Amino acid sequence: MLLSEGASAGPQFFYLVPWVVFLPLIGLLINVIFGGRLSEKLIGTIASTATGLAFVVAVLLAVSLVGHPEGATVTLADWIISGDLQVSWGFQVDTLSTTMMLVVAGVGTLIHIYAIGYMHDDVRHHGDPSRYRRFFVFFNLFILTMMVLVSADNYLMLFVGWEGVGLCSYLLIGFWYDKGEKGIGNALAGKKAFVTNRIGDFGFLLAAFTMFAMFRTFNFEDVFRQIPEVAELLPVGILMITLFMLLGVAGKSAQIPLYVWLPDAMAGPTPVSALIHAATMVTAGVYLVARSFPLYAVVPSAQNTVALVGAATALFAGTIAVAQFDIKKVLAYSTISQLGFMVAAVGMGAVVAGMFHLVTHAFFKALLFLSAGSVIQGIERGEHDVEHNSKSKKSVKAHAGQHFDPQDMRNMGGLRKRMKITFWVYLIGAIALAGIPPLAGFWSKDEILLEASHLSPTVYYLLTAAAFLTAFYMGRQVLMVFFGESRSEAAAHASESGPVMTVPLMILAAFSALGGLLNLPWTHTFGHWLEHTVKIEEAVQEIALGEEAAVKFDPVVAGISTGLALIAVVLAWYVYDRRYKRMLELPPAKRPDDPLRGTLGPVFRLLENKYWVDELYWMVILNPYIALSRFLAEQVDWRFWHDWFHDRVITRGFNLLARVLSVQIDLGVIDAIANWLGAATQRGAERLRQIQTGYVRNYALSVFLGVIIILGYLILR
Amino acid sequence: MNFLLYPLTLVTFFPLLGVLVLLFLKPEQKTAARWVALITSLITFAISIGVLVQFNPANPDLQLVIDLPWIQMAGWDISFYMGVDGLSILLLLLTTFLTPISILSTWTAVDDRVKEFMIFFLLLELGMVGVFLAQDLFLFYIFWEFTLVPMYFLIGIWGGGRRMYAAVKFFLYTMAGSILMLLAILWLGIYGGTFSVPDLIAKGGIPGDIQLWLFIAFAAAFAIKVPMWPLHSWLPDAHVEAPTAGSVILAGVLLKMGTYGFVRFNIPLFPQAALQAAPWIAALAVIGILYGAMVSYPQQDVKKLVAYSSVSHLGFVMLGLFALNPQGIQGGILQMVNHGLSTGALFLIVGMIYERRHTRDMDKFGGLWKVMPIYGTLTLIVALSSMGLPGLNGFVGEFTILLGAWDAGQAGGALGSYWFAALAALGVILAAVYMLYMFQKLFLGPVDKEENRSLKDINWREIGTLIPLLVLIFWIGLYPKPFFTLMAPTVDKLVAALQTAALAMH
Amino acid sequence: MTLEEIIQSTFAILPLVVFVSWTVLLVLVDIFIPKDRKWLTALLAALGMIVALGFTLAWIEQEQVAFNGMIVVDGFAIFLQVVFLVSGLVGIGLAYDYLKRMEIDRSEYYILLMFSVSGMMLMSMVADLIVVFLALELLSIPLYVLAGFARPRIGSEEAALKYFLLGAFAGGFVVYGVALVFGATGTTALQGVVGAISGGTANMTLLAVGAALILVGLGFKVAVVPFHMWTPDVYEGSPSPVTAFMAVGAKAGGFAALLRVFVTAFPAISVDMTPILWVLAALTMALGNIVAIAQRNIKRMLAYSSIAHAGYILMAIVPYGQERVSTESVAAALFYLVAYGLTSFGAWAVVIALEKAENKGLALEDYAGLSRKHPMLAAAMTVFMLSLTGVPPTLGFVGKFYLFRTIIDGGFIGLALIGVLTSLVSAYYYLRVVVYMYMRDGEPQVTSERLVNWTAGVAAIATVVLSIFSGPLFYWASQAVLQLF
Amino acid sequence: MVPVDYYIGLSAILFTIGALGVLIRRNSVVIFMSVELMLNAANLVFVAFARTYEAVSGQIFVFFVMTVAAAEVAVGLALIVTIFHTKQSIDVDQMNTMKW
Amino acid sequence: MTTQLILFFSLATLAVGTALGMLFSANAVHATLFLIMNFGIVAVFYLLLNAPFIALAQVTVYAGAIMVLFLFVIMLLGAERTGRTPSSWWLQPVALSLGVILLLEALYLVISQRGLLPVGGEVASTYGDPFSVGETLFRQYVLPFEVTSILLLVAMIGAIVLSKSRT
Repeated sequence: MLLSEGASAGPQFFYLVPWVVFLPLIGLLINVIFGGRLSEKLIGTIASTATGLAFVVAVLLAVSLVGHPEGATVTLADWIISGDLQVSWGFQVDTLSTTMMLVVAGVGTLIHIYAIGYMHDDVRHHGDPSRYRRFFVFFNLFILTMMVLVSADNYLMLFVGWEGVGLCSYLLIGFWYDKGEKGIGNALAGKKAFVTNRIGDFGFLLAAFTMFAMFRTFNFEDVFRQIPEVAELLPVGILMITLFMLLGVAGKSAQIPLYVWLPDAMAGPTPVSALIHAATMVTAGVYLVARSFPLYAVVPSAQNTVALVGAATALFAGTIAVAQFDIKKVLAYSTISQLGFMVAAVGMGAVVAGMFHLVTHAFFKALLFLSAGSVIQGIERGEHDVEHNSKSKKSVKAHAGQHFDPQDMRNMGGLRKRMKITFWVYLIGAIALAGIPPLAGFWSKDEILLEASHLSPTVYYLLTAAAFLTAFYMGRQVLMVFFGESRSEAAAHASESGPVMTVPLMILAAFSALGGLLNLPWTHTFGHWLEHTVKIEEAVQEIALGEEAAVKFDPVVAGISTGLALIAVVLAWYVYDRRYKRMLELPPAKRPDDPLRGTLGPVFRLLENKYWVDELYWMVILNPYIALSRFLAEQVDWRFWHDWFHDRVITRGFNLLARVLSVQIDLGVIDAIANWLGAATQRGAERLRQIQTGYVRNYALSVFLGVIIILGYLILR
Repeated sequence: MNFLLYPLTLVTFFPLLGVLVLLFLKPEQKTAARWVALITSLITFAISIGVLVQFNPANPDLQLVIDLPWIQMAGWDISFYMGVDGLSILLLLLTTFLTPISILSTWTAVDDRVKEFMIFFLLLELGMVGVFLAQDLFLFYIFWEFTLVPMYFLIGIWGGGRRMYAAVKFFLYTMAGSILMLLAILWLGIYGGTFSVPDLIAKGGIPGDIQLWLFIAFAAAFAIKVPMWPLHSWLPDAHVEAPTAGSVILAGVLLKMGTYGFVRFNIPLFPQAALQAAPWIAALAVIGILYGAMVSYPQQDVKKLVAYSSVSHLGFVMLGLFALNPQGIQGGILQMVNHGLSTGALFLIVGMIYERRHTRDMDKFGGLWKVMPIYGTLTLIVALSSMGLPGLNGFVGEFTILLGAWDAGQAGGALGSYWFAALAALGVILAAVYMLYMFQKLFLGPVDKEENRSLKDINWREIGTLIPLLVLIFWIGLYPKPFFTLMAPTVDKLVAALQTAALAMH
Repeated sequence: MTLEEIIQSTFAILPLVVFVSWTVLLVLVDIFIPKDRKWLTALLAALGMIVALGFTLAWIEQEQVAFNGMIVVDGFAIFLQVVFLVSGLVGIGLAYDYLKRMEIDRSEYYILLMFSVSGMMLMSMVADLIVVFLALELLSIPLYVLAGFARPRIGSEEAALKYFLLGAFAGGFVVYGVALVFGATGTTALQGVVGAISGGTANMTLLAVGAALILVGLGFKVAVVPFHMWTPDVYEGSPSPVTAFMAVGAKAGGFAALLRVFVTAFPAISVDMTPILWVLAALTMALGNIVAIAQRNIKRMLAYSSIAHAGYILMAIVPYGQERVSTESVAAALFYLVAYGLTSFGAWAVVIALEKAENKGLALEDYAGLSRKHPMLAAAMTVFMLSLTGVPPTLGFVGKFYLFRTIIDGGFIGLALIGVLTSLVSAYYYLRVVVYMYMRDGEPQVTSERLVNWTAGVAAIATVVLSIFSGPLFYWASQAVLQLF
Repeated sequence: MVPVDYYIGLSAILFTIGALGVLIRRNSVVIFMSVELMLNAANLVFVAFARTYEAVSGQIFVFFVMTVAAAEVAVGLALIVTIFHTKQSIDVDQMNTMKW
Repeated sequence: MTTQLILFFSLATLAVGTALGMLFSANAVHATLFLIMNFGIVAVFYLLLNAPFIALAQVTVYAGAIMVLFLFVIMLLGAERTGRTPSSWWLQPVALSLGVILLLEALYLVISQRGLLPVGGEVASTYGDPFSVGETLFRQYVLPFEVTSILLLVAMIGAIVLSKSRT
């Protein structure tokens, strides 16, 4: 095994760590500058190579860590130096960060390669050649920022990556920025993701401020070193930090209440969903909590909160996933749910379990998304075939008339035969996700459940329920997509994707199947690997590393979870195979699109509409905000402040004053008033016509008045 | 004249040379006028680089000082006193840097009365540089008011539909503030027998209540210029109506004169008043941040959106300055530069599209990224910089400011409450809302307006105006250390003086 | 007074004597100058001014009392005489072509102008209230005639009559005031008044009333609210060069008397006078500036502007009772007079350049588009408008700076505040002129006349340059007033 | 010997009447005459105080005032005549060509 | 004493009466005649105040020459009366009431200063005679005297300018 304990000394490549950032940068720059003249394949190759090389660097770092598990920090340059705020561009090489690098670069490379094929097809279908370059530039940018995130040796640099990946997410969700609902839907989804993430970042920022106020540094090591003193002095401060940070985690890792962006993020191309919104970026929150474990370790209430948030999210998202029809949406909610598992794990302190699940999840969820992408393109190809090869023009028109959604599972079915490789890899991924032994998901999920069963019953129950749902909706999905009869023309004409896509799928399938080997309960390789980094007081460390009281494997826990998963699969088979077939006998008009719709009734609608959380947010937050800002802008600032106050009160007031005063010089006003009075009291109607002023005498009168007043002053003084 | 050979006088008055040359050009020689102005401003920039080279960052005091007696009377003296220190060096460079860029941006946009335009522009540069270098209150006031005149013309002659209204409003608003400052300056001159700022600071000892009054009088001038909420009503008008280059300079430099005034005069001259006023100013700043961001969002006119965003951004600057600690002040100064770069660039960008389509209504656009990919990408970077994305300049400034403000929120800090920083940090979210909204309205979505289909992407000249800004945007974002180094000693000295004042108060 | 004394005294006021003699001779010579060569008269008049200017400058070191204490020659007087003579020169320069253009070309213009200048010069040297009255009349009577010089244009005649009647009316107050001062102290000599006060023989109430009445009369001449109402009408109706001369020369003459009389003779009653002056100055600044906003005719606008500026200068007299400040405040007033005069002349030159017969070309609209057709003229006008507003770098700003400084030094922060606020208001209407010139399109008709252009150009350059190198002027003004005390 | 304040009182009355004449009469000649009355009132004060102080200078002042009045009359009446030629009226109330 | 006072009061009454007559007579000629009478009465006061020279000048120059000039102009222009149309009908009452206020102020001042003003005693017999006046005028007041000469010259030129017909 690669990560064997044996070697105590070995080659040291720590100095290479900046290259995990620079390599994607180079790839990106090449494509930006010369990309216009390069061919599609070359662009993709450059980008993939850059990522692949970054992976090589990560491997070298891992190799070095075998011999020098204490790791190293490589400081590249100073960044912000202001007063006692000293932040540098520093890279941390330790087992935790290297794990992340490996996952990011490894999965990333595979997805890059896959994307060469996928995006080629995309280009064919959407017809904009420059997109290809843009896609890979953004993809490399993502790897770059993600690497910054995971390799930072301080919170601020981590934040750079943190927001950077958010940016890439924004860009890639809105990649087809002129598509989506009303042509703007995708762009809106991107904006939603960014802004929601910003809310999380707001929490992160506050955490950073508090941290600086208490520790005067952002450096991981320096912060952790001071924890004991600070915890004694001001535990509330650390609680504030951790809770603020939780807000950031909720944003990035799509936890309640900020998870809403992730399902919409599926608007991006599928490789994006796989890489960013499943495997890597969304796990940044998990990484952050794992990284900040020493902080969380001293405030148990924060830990509880995190764990509960994670567990609740896991169950909540799981329920929604049951009632979705979009193939990617199901996976998206599944991702949210699985992220809940991880967050709950690291929240409880089970860092290894959480990280372990992070890694395996990266494998199988990436696999699932990519396969889904393959399915979608298969369907699209099928649709394309139907459109172009159909002899009857009429049918094409009829077909084009209604919107065809290649991602809707209700349009699929029976693909098992038409897309064999995709089917098999998908199946592996699904089993892994469902947590059925001996695939990777089982081991990692089981470890989390095991820890939960010891540490927090509530979390355990929630997660178990979520695990059950996981198996169920995955079963549902596989059955709806691959089994049964084709439910649309396109599905019937779907075809398998090319090797550039299927080969990465197969590799990922292998990892998904075997990933469990990383941290079998009996060897705990991964745990030992991480223990060099997660260094804290003994008692806590045991929990973190999953070594508590020799609990290595609990057959009861494993049995329950496996059993539930199997039941769920069977249930899914019953509902979506048996009952579905019976349903088909109904006339099409009365036929429900989902067998469960009838059974669950309003509950299904509730789930299908995601508990109307989006609508709730619109009602409670967004619409009031928009209304308020409109009110401020149009009424307060413009009408009142600008037009009324400035233009009317000040400007017009002055003009009026000027006019009144100059009229009074004429004394015409007094004249008019006097005449008016005269007219009112006497028969002065004629007099009104005779308004005429004797200027000279009025002027003299003014002088006279002045004299009288001055004399009066002198007398009365 | 030896007088003109001092580096600081040279950099201040060099544009006059260009003005002289321009005066001899015929109105028809438009291209020549453009070149003369561009070259003059470039040389001025080069001179300011020379100033930077001679500047010793480790020295907290005024450097390259020139102090010549000017008007000497019994009981008061006015001197031609210029100097540069950590507070002003960056702003000096920003000014000389943005001027050639602005001039370049007018190459095709301004075709009417080019000669006059360039004359006013160079005069404006003279005034702005003078403001940042003057160390004598009289001299400062002259430059301060002088900048009004060319800007007034730039808006009024080359502006948009309601340009006259906007120009007069700009003039009157700014003047309204500065006349109060004039009184305060006169009072100080009588009190100290001199108008030299360092001498007045050294003399100190202004009684507390009077300090507060003087502080308010100075603050009135600067707050209008900044503009701080609720004195910002002139800004949208001025920005919307001003020609592109005018907006760039207005946002990039003129507004900074206000914030600079605070840090150069209000804080060191009236430290006790500054300490007392800090929470109030910070409260206004925070309101400005949130208000500006919220009001930006529903705007239809891109320029107005950017204008209101300035209110928000300068709120950050003010918050930082009145955190009265090193991070806050340094962040504030850096953010002045950042705002100059980002908002300047945004105005350039708006100008480019306006030149093509003659509208700034966001509803008239959509999907431009497809038509103008380079333009779209550059806009995106600038927008991100403006909303404070880490790795770009805006973040460095905003983060240090907020950090400073949070620090000042601790017991014993200048602000005394964490709420300032916390609420201000909300502005970071709101910035994303309006900036992304703008980007979406302009660039994303389908190209559904026929007029937009045939738009040409930006040309090399236009790229050339943006590239220097982008370089700095990245530079400050990734390696701001040199910028902090330039100002750190001066700021530290200022903070130390404040601490002394705070001790004296208790 | 012996012959010797008379000769000595005459020598002391030689500049004035030379000037008056020149003028009287010119009256004779003019008769023999043929009609078509009246330019000679103008030239001779200008020459007379220049000669007198030369004498005046040569007399700059003089300091003596002459004619039994009727006259005092000092720096203050010399300073003002220079101002008067220069404004006289400008009055000739501006009028020369204008008179021809308006077909009112008569050589008496120059002679009357010279008499008026001599009245002003006398005014600057007064040391006796009798002479104040006489100088005032010598200054005014030619102006009455000059105001009506454009007859039979009805506006001009009306202006003359209004000016005359009201001037005589105000003159009545001056005389009565002088009479009361005489009654209170038994003398009309300024030093005698001071002596009577310090000797304790003076009746202070009567003195205060007398001083107040003198203030009214002189306030009328310099157009202080509420004695200002004639100004817009007269300024509008009179031929523009006369207006320009009135706006600067007559105003300076009135202030010369005010400053001299109050600072020399009445410091003892400053307790009574300062509040009155305070209120008058405030009212004048406020009303002048605010009402000017409503004006669409440039001559009326400038008339109100001149009222407002009278308020600013009057402000300098407010602290005249404080020994510490008054020196400087009088110097500030002198400085401000120069600043105002220079700027004002320039502005009037531009007005003259645009004026057409029959009172055309005086509306603000007639200035639209000036910057395109005559950029230099527009630029000059801009400088003047900025200077009148008090925006640096113009002399108007430096003047205000100096002025406000002394006011604040005197402790009148409220008054200074009113001063700056009203100058903000003034920006509004001054800028409107600039708006028209630069930002609106139009076809302005300009008569290009060399003397007028030169006046505008020189004034513009001087307004800017002197503001930057204002040290010597500062110095001169502050030295000039030293002997006043 | 009549006390000087009697004279002052009388002169004040005359002065006021003169000033009122300026205010309420419309005939410019009469207005002008009212001004003369004001001057006369002032002269009375001069002479009275001259008597009190036994200073001839007060009388001299009266002399000057008279001369000035004569000069003013010359100019003023010429003006009135001129304007009468133009307007066929000497009513000051009709002189309002110029207003704000 | 009493004789003088009686004389003073009767003359004063006459003076005020003639002044009021001038003020209120609608005919300008009447007004002029009233004013001439008034000037004559004032000349008597001058005599009472030991100012014979001034009194004489008052009668000859002022009442005689100047007022005749007025009369002459009025007759010449035929402008005895101005139109009857009342203008600004409020002006008269306002002006009159202001006049009353001024009068009250003045009288208050005079009364408040009673006894504070210097009391003149007997004067030298030469006081106010033409010789002493001339002596003072040409010695002490030589400059003002010269100024008046110029003033008259100016007035003359002015009058010519104003009345000379345009050529």
